[in-house]
Amino acid sequence: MSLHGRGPVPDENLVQLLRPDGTRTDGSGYTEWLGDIDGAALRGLYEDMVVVRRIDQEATALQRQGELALWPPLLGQEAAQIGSGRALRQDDFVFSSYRENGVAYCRGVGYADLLRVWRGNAPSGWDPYAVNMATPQVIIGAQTLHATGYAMATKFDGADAVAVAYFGDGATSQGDANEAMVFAASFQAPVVFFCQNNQWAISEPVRLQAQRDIADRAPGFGIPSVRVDGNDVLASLAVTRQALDRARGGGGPSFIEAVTYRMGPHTTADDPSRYRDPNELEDWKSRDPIDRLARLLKAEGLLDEEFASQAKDTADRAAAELREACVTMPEPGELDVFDNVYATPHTVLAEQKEEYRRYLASLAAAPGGTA
Amino acid sequence: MSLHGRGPVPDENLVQLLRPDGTRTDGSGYTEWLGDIDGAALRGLYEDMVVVRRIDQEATALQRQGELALWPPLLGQEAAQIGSGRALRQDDFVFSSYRENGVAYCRGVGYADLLRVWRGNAPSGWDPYAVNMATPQVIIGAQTLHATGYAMATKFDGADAVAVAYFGDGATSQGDANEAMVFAASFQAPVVFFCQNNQWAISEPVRLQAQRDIADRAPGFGIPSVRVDGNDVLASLAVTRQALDRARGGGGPSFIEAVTYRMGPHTTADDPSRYRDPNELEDWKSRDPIDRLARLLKAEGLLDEEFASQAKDTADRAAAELREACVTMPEPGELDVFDNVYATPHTVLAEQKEEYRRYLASLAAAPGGTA
Amino acid sequence: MNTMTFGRAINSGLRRALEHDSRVVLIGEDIGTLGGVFRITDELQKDFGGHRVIDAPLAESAILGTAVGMAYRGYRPVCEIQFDGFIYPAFNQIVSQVAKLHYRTQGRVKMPLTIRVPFGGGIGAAEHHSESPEAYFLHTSGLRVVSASNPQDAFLMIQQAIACDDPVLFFEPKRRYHSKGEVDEDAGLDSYPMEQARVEIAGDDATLVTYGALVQVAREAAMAARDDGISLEVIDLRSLSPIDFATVEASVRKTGRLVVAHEASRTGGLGAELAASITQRCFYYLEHAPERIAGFDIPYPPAKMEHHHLPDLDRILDGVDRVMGRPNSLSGQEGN
Amino acid sequence: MNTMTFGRAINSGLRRALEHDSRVVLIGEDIGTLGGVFRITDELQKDFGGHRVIDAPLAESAILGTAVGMAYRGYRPVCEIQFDGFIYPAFNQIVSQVAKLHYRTQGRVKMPLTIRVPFGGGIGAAEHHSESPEAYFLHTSGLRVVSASNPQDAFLMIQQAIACDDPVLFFEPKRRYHSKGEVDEDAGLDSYPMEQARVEIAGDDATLVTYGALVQVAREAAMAARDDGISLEVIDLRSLSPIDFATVEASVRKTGRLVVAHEASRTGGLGAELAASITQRCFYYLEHAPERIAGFDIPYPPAKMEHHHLPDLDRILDGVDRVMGRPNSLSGQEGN
Ligand SMILES: Cc1ncc(C[n+]2csc(CCOP(=O)(O)OP(=O)(O)O)c2C)c(N)n1
Ligand SMILES: Cc1ncc(C[n+]2csc(CCOP(=O)(O)OP(=O)(O)O)c2C)c(N)n1
Ligand SMILES: [Mg+2]
Ligand SMILES: [Mg+2]
Repeated sequence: MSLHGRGPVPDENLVQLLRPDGTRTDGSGYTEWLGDIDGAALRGLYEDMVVVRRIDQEATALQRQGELALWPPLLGQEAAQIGSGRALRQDDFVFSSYRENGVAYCRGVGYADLLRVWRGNAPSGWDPYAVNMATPQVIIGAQTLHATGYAMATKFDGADAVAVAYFGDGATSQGDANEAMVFAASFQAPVVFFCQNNQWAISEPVRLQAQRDIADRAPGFGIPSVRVDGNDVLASLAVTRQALDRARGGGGPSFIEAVTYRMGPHTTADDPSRYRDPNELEDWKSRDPIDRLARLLKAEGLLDEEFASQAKDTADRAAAELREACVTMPEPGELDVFDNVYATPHTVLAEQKEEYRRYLASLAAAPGGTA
Repeated sequence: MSLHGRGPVPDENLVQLLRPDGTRTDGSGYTEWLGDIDGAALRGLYEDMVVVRRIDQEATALQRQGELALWPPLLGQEAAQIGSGRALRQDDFVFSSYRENGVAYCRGVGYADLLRVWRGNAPSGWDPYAVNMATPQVIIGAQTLHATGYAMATKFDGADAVAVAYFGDGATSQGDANEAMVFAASFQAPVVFFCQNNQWAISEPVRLQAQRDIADRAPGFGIPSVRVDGNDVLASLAVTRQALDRARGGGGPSFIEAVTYRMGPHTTADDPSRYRDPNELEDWKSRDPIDRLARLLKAEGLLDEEFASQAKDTADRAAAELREACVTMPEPGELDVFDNVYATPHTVLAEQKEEYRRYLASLAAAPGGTA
Repeated sequence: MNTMTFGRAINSGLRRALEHDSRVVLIGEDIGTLGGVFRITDELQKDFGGHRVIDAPLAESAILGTAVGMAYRGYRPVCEIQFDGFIYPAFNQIVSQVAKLHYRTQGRVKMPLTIRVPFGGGIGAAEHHSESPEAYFLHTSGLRVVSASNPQDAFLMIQQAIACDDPVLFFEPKRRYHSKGEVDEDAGLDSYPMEQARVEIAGDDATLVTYGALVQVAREAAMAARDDGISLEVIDLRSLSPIDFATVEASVRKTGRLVVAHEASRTGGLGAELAASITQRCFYYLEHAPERIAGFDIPYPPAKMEHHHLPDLDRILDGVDRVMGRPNSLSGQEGN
Repeated sequence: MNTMTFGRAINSGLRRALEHDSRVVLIGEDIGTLGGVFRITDELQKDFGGHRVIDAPLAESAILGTAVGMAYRGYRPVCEIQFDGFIYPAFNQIVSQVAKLHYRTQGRVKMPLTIRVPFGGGIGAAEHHSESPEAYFLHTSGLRVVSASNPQDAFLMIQQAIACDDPVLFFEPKRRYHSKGEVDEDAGLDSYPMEQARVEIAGDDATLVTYGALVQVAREAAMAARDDGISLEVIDLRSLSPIDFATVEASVRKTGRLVVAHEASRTGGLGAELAASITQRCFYYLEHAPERIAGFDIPYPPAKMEHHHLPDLDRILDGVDRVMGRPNSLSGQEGN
């Protein structure tokens, strides 16, 4: 018995500005959003992608070496993340899942901050208000509502900042992601739903979650949507800019499905060979987001050896800094677990902390004590 | 500041077979589903509607008289419920909310069983397997998943029965209702989602829940949908038959939005004058589902005095039986609260029951004891 | 001093909070035009506008989840859950987000949410309309849980909950909404801390602890016991998380006996925590094991049967008899 | 007898259940081709087909809600929740539907669901992957809650849970998935009832009760205590709802002292219920107040800090010292 339908088809109805071979398309109306993207900007996007891929690889290596407990690689999703991430204004606010380290990089998150949580040293990495990005959300779909609420509040304030929710194809099955669309539409909230359809939710192919293009879901809620080639950094940038602009202008929410591919495992704890045809990965390699932009840059004479090695150096330096930040990260203190549970004093917890302090002290005092 | 959008428009894109003035439309392809609906069948539908309205009024009266704790009137929704309810086959299975007493009537639920829960005598009214209808669901949206799961199981069994989920416009905002569509589509489950858009969720107008027609939501999930005039019993019957047929034939789930109107309060505890323009009710009175069919019957010479008074008598008899069933309903026993919490013996609860039995006995034994 | 109902006192407290801080927003189902199914938010939308008092689409997870997003932006959302039994769709957002965000962000993001929940039974309601889910939340670290038992407390505590930088579950004993009492609307927010229990009636023989709707029953029990020669100390717990152990401890050290009463099912309810903690804290003072008078371990029963589930005066007095070692339902001969 | 891991024993028990009853279906995220993130359902989809072992879309409420629908049609669904922290989206369906449907329908509709939940910490995992949510469910009437601590129990208890006509929360101590033990695969389902606790180690001086992953730690504690001249009776609770009070009572009447340990936060945890109930049942036998050694009232902390939250050998022994009245962390002089 076949339990499931055929599912959506990756290649159809995509906004694409750059073909896999690096040539430009006519842009079907979206090029107007890229008027300022000159050679330097193209090089910038290229360098960004090279750097985040390098960071990602280094983090994966750090995990393999036991320096990180876990890492969720973004390999293959650089264009979706850099394209959208670079479209944001400083005062926009991002609510993401765990995989948006490329977006975090665009927001200016520091290397130690990026790793803190994956090393297990802290419950999260950075100050959300310093970079206007919430720390990673692990509960699938939950952050879509946070973004919507933030956007509602932005509208109450009369501000023109936009909230952006990042989530995966799997997340579209969660009630929360759908309720977020209901609320966003009802309150015409300035929020952009950015779904990276990387074809997989751990071992589950997207056809389990969706019988039609994911982008087709939003219009039924009254939210305009677009399906973009998520391996095309220019198209990702353009559609995000359009959606942000709509939101800023009072046009309400938008939904973007960025069609891309998770080239690595779900996390370093996952083994995709158990469930995934290796040919699929090979197929998608030909659509690699970095190679694609490299081809364009080459064709336009922008990828000379000097720039190529400069980009590589920048990436290597970033990787080195990342590693350094990781291995030198200070260990948490032994009573830190009690901090920040509450913002205001809490009698019962204070008592527990004091008891534990005395307990640790008694251990240390005991013959052979170590604490 | 206007917080919300305009919302959907009740009158657009409706499948309608019977106009408010009682004349037939060309049926836009749906009349094929009504080949067997001859004069006798039309009279049957009419009588059904008259009876359920009468039952509904009697139950409302019983509540006003203190015989019921609460009652959720269906006034105005008779066509949607009788039309869809009469489309069902005996082995189809219904999962409804609290307002589908017209559907329950079609399923053959007895009068005492209909009232039991609203009188507060029992946690629910009837044996779901005796009538193939679950007892009312109060948690908004929850039953949409039950219907979907039941339909999945039906498919596992290779049976051609269909599960039908009834719910309101408000329920479409709940995560559960959306997840139900995801699962139904993914498993191509033989389930029909029947949404009675009665324009209100307690005091909230449908435009708070939906920015487009509710029927527009389902296609994005890969589920075909139709918007039907829910005050037109023939159209409601036809579209439901079509959806059931599709499900039986392996065509998977369908979604029906029946556009109707809650002419009464949300429940007997509600006072709609606090939030609803009385003119709206007047408007909808002109679209009354029973009057409409009466006009057709009259035009076709089927509503003579004899039949009219026969229908009225049947309804009055039903009301009398309902009242009798209500006021003679046996009171629950004093230890009944402990029954059926578990299907198998439970030591702790058995102990509590025994303690409470002793407690009641001690009360009765005490000077002035009453238990 | 004004005499007003419990419901009106909350309304008045909410109004104060809305006036006092423009970052306070109310969100919930039917709270706007209708003023809530219990009219607790009556007139507030009219007076403060639709973006301060927000009618939300019918989805509790989204009500809480969007409130979290608003809190991220500095707002102080007050979410109304229409009835106790409808809080569960929001459980995920409450437990994994609301309760944890301050910890997760190492104190950078505050979650000054208030979650108003009409709770408890005794009103002859339909299924899911009479539950007492407080134990789920007092077991959830990162949340505070309170419950007022009288109009004055309701008026102040709702404002304190909203002013608190931590998330607060505010349980409103719905069967007391129409009870009247004196309310000093000039009382300052610091006049009695939200976290402090209150000795309602002083006594020497046994300590009776409860909260919410049962406080009134406990007062009646104290009267009845007095006629029987027993001096009960009645404590209104007010804060269920954290529990004000100091106040209960002081009482039990004096009386040596503890009865705790609540409507929620007995197993794993607040009474278990209180009994266990007080036993641990006052073991050598206890003359008798603490007794719990609670709802049974059953789903909340239908209206006509709820009096067989809810602790009432007689059941509480039976518990008092037990800790006093007097004849009671479990001792000796049965009635018939 | 075969030696196998805990995880393998569950797999084997699931296989038995699938073979034995065609109405048993497994549903969850990634349980099919992948065999689950912990490989507990390894090979089962291959052997029983995609409609017996169902990869569900990513939505826990729907997994439970559709399972309810399947149960309506006579199926016995076994739902896998991928990690403890992901059960909350399904809370509404579990508490308001799964737990209540048998009661609501006056026994006409059975809910023989099993909800498998890998739970607990100690594996250095990310947020939401180490929680111990059992107290929420043992406070929920209508549910049964069990937890196995060794491969033999895991093998039998998963089958007993599936065979039970009531809904059962089956908590799997994930940090024991790789522990090995002897499993008699010929043991009958009635060889040891699911609801019965087990005295793991007999002793006279104090009773140490726990469940799940901590049973092993408790055994180690008993060894260590023995070296110290203390004879601990160790009880593996196995069933958390209902609790087998008879077994614990018998032990405490003998020892006069109770220590209960669990990973879940202390306030409102199972320890509170056990301490309160045992105090009530054995008050005159108790030499000391029951002690609870539990996780603190904090969100589950990050990997590098979890050893400051999880009860371990030393903390349990400190609790034993407390009930024994021996020098302990809270008595007398501090270390430094
Ligand atoms: C509520 C919840 N259920 C299950 C999980 C376990 N889980 C973590 S990631 C994941 C798959 C997510 O897939 P998708 O949304 O496509 O994002 P991707 O990982 O592909 O970026 C699952 C099931 C979770 N984190 N939260
Ligand atoms: C989860 C949940 N939240 C809130 C409620 C309270 N409530 C009962 S009916 C209702 C409105 C339902 O509206 P709709 O779905 O349109 O159905 P209708 O009553 O119009 O038939 C609400 C909010 C509930 N029963 N369940
Ligand atoms: Mg994905
Ligand atoms: Mg409605």
